Amino acid sequence: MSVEPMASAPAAAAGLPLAAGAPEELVQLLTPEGERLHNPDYPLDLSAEEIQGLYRDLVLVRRIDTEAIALQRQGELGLWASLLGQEAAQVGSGRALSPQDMAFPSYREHGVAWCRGLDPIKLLELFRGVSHGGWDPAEHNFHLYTIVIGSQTLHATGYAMGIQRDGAVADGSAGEIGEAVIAYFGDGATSQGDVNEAFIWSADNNAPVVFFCQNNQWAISEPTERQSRIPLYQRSRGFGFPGVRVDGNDVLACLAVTRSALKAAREGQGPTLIEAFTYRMGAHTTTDDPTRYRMAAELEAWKLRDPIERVKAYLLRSGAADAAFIEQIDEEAVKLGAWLREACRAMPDPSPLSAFEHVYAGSNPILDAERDTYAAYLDSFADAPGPEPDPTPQGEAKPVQAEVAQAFARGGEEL
Amino acid sequence: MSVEPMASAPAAAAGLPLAAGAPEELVQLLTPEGERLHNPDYPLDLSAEEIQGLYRDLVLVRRIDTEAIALQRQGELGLWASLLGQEAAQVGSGRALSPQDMAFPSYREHGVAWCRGLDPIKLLELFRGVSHGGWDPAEHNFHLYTIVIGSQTLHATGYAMGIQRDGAVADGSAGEIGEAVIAYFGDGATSQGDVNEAFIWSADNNAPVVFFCQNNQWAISEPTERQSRIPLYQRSRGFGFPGVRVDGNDVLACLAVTRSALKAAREGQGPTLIEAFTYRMGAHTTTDDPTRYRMAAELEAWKLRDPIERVKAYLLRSGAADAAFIEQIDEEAVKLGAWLREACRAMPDPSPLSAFEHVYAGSNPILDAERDTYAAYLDSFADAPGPEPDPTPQGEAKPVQAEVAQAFARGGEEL
Amino acid sequence: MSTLTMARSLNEGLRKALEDDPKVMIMGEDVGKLGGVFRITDGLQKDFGESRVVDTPLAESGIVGTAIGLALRGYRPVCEIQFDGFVFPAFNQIVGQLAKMRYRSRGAVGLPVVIRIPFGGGIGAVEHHSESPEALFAHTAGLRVVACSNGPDAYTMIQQAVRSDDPVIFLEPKRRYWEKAEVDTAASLDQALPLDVARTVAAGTDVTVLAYGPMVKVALDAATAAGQDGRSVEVIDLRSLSPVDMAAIAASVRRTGRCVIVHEAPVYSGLGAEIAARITEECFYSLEAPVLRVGGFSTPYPPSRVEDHYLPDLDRVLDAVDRVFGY
Amino acid sequence: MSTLTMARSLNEGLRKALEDDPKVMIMGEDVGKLGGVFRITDGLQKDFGESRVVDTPLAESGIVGTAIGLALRGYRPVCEIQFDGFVFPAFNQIVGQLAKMRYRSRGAVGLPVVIRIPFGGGIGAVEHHSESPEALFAHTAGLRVVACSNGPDAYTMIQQAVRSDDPVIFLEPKRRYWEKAEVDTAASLDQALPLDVARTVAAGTDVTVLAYGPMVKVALDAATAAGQDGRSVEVIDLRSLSPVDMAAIAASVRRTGRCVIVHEAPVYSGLGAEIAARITEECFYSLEAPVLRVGGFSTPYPPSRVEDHYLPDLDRVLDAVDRVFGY
Ligand SMILES: Cc1ncc(C[n+]2csc(CCOP(=O)(O)OP(=O)(O)O)c2C)c(N)n1
Ligand SMILES: Cc1ncc(C[n+]2csc(CCOP(=O)(O)OP(=O)(O)O)c2C)c(N)n1
Ligand SMILES: [Mg+2]
Ligand SMILES: [Mg+2]
Repeated sequence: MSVEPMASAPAAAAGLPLAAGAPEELVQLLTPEGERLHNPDYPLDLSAEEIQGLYRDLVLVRRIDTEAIALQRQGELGLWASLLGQEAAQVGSGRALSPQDMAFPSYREHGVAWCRGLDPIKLLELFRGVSHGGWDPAEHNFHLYTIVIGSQTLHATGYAMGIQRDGAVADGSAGEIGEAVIAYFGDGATSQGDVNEAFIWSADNNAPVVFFCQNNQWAISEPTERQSRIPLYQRSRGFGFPGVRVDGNDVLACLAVTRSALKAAREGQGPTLIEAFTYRMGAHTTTDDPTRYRMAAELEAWKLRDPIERVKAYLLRSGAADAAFIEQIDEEAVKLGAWLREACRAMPDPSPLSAFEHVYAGSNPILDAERDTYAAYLDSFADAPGPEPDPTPQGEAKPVQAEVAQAFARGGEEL
Repeated sequence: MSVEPMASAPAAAAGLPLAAGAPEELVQLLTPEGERLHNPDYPLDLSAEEIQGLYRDLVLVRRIDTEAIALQRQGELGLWASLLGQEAAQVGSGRALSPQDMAFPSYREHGVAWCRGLDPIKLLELFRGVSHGGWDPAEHNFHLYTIVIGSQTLHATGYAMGIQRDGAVADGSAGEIGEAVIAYFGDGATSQGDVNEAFIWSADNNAPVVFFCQNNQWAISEPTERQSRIPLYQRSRGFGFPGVRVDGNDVLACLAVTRSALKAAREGQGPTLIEAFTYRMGAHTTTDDPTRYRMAAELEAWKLRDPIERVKAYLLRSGAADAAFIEQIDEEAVKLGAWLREACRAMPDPSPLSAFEHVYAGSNPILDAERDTYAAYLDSFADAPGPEPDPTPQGEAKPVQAEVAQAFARGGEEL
Repeated sequence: MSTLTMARSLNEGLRKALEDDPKVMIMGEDVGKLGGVFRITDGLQKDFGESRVVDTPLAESGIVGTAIGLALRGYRPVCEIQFDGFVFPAFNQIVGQLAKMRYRSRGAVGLPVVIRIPFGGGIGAVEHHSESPEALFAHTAGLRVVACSNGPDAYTMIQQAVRSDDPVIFLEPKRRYWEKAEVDTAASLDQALPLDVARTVAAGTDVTVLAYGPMVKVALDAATAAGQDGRSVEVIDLRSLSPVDMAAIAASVRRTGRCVIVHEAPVYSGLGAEIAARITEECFYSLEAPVLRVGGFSTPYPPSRVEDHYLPDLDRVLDAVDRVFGY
Repeated sequence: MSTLTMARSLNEGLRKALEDDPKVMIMGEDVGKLGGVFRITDGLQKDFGESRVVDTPLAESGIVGTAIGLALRGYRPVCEIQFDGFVFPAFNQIVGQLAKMRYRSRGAVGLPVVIRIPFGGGIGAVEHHSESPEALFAHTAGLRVVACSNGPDAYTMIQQAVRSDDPVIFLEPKRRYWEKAEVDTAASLDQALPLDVARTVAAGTDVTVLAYGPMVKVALDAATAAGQDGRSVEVIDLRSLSPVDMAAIAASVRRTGRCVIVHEAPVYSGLGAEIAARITEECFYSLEAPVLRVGGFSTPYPPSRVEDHYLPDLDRVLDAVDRVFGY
């Protein structure tokens, strides 16, 4: 997949450290300044409404993120993994998906979740400790978050092998669209054996899967250089399928490049690796302290290529939208935030006995006995005086959350 | 590492299926017909004695292999993994090693073991079931056989990181040689996460390790195409270090290419992947039945490029050796075989209580109690009548071996 | 009724499963043309095609990880792990993903994946080819762990495992693969003993011997031998290791008052520990003696020339039976 | 004497180990500049350099696999696994290679590698961050498995683990990282309690409560509470999980006649099973009641909002103590 070098490629522009020896091959369709570029390999023709839609997505997912961080600070969430800075990579790729496509996220894909139509509350449930996810992947063709780094790339590949067996890869017959899978993972994940095995399986099966790597420059405190001495998009060369690096802060480029990779997959051309070159503007999670390992200057340089500002600039300058539109989206964001806050606080704690549910489809007498014994044990507190274990008022932050918050102030990151 | 295409590259010559899309880049210095080729990238200047030495190695390791197969048939060994056809890859790379270099074999590197000076009896011990290896890796800088596919590639990489920390990588100062590591593995192993992680670690550390992949075209019943759709030597491109494909049946090419990769490693230029393009002429192990999955024609085609015949032809034609020398080596081989047979049959079984030894360096009261209890239990048979468990006369095939042999006739492969 | 080896019984069971449900798949190393190193999948690729009987690249994590993805798409993969010692590269996918997906999704998705593992020793093999990792899986909630001990059970249990909506670790006693038995391939699964129910294979009154997989035969031989000394030994084939059929076990031990558990895996922190602890909790007043365990030593599996000392045999089981009467 | 958190005690212990032996190394994810997500290696890279305190690529199998290679070269690597649930990608290297190398080589090579794992729950974390995998390692011959429960032990035990010529799985109760205690960083290791010896942390006469890691504090609280009801509870901190100090355990249970074992891991096939089975074998005639076990349920670790129900607490331990007197 040839991509022509862009003089205005931001990584070059700000002279940031790329992975050692990185060429400046970076697909970009919208510069940080909001100037529209064109790339013969990735033609993209969007209506004003469509670009407005992307802008709305970007603003709203950022708002969800901001709100969640605040809720964590207030002890309403145990943790949050912020997508700040990665909105374009997630919205661009997320909007490239067709309804029939299946997405396998990592744990930071809140923007993709939004594009797939998952209720943001589901994400808060997970980070609040109410569930481990608990949504039905089939409902929005959006799989559960996977926390163990890299594991989901093999699930995505296997799912794609299922698509092949279902004859759901387009054979070119008129009107046939085909189905594809997209697997999300980070720069750090590329070092896991599982991710490399997923590359092997997908190449071996020519499976309809797109590997979407968000290179946000950091794996917690480790720079991408720790994982590879060549640009990550070149990893696929060792496995015999194409790789492409796209400006991950350019929602148009992410949309176009992901669309073309998905189309190729749906039409039986097999896997593609996309490296979305972006930046984790925030902490790794709410428990992380990036000042320990990275320079403020780096952050400043990346601020200049904010994924939202460039779209706003383009919309206004090109007249595709006016100030009123921008304002209207901001208001919508405010409403969304308020609703999220409320819904989060109102979220009931799971019942104690829910911990015993959904371990097996069939029955397990040993587990059932444990549940019954524990239920009886809990009842024994009802009549007898004495400490009812863990009497957490619904929706109130548990003491443990406080303990953790404090603990994390001293270090103790998760994910 | 550029390698010029060879018109006479055997893989091309016999029009054998290479891994899909394989270019015919194959370093070759001695054609199957025994014609000496020259390659500017891999100059090799050997004396007649040196080539005679290589010939001797090739013949003797093949004899060890033939003998071991026979011993397995007679029930003296439980199993044997034959190196037939891979002698050149192993002798060429093995002789490229300097004494200070460290080798990490898989389970088929009997030829490398020979070059390192390991007593072949040690190998028979393992396949007889007398030990799991039991030699001291430091004695000949030859690590223990590793049976779990791919695991040793990470050990090799870690060992190479140790060399770096010991300052044992040559800094160019006069006379300094430096140390390097070589890791052996097969074509099938390239699919294991561990092998790919070893590539990542070695690139990350620029570690002095050479990855020597013997692509013998088969992983038990699976052809190399099952593991990769591009030539295996190209895998390293995805990780940012050089890869080269060498004629694995050409002892001179294997020697030259491995030497140059080891030199680069010793001098701080980091890892290289070598794909030795060869063929497993025999069964996967003595328990395998290749007729179930591969064509006799393939075998015939590869017979034409036997690794030993071409050296013999070259020696005789070039006058570097005469018929008397060939005969003398054959006699030596016969003697070696006879000695092996005898030594194998004479090998005592390990004592029952040896099973409890060398689990821990320190003491473990629970294990010690188990040993003492079992010792007392065994003694109880001494005085009391009744079946002494497993009364295997030294050196005699155990019934179990027979059971297995029979079992394996019906299928039941190991390794 | 036909006389089949256990290997063949498994092969027939898998064939039946492939016939009964087009979503059933078999995947693993060398399961195709070769039919697996033990020939358990012999002929299946020829009859059901390469897309249902799949030779995979050589990586266990990839096998289980892609099987999970296929299950999410509605397939029912049966993965073959070539030997017990090679399941560990897949351990992360098994305990971190396969076992947890239903819980993670609050029941929205189940993963009907079967992991077949030829396990145990006694075949004179090299390192990593004779291990018994059942306790590691039994300790992992979300998995079902079963072991067959004979051909007829192998035939039905593998079909039941494939039909199970829970992931099943299916342990096959490789040293029994070539033992023959009468198998009724016509019998319907509905009549079969449920997958999680134990079977009493020898009735007795004096002592209960619990075994599974390769050790059932050893336990039965011990029962016969003990019978000649006038001791009536009850032998129970556990079949299901997670969960274990405590109802059957406790009922027997309450009658006999004595119990010996036999497995090849190291005794230390092995499955026998769980069963012994449970029996003691549930049958405390019935026990005439502590539950005794016979198993492997606290060592790695030894070289095959000494494995007969490591593996529980007739004499060691009889020795334990004697000791349990010594209290 | 200085007042340190357990996290700081481990940090000081590692610093001492790095000072005492130039071959000691630390490797893992984020152990460098960041000092690890729990800051256990805080400042060590700054003081000992990037070649001794190594930020690795993100793959646990690679971490342990290269540590094995470094150990073969004469180094003594201490690997940090970021959280318990992330040790499984390294499981194959740990059980297949690290645990077996000495046996495979007939004693020619040992692998002095320490694998540090922050384990257990109670910190309100997301999935995979609160598990207790000790039984899986205890069942693996060739490994030593230890767990510290307090700062002073953490300080000495981590140094003893680094000096051990056997591979050590070193379990750190993450929820106790921030608890403070007096630590004598001057004391010499030679005076310290050996790594495989248990410690009686509360003397008692009526019942023995066995615990380790995070549960020791819970057990001590229970002992205090029970004391007020006039029950004298002996609490033993096991410290070493493989091997367990049976001499100390049996001696105590023979005196008290009753025993309760507490751990966070699921009860089913957990370490408590092994200890219960052993106690019953060794102290059969002294037992007034079956050994009771208090632990996690046969479920994956639940969402943090219900973890307080899953984790044994004061009340559940007291409940078990009551029950053990009910026989
Ligand atoms: C197997 C495993 N090891 C370690 C962790 C802990 N961890 C969570 S996120 C993370 C860094 C991941 O970096 P990257 O892949 O770049 O994704 P990002 O967080 O930057 O989006 C680590 C080490 C984990 N979740 N899984
Ligand atoms: C992790 C693991 N899985 C499976 C096996 C069983 N096995 C032994 S050799 C082999 C094939 C290896 O093929 P390759 O890497 O090409 O080496 P070759 O045997 O051809 O030399 C397999 C699958 C194993 N030893 N280790
Ligand atoms: Mg990242
Ligand atoms: Mg091969």
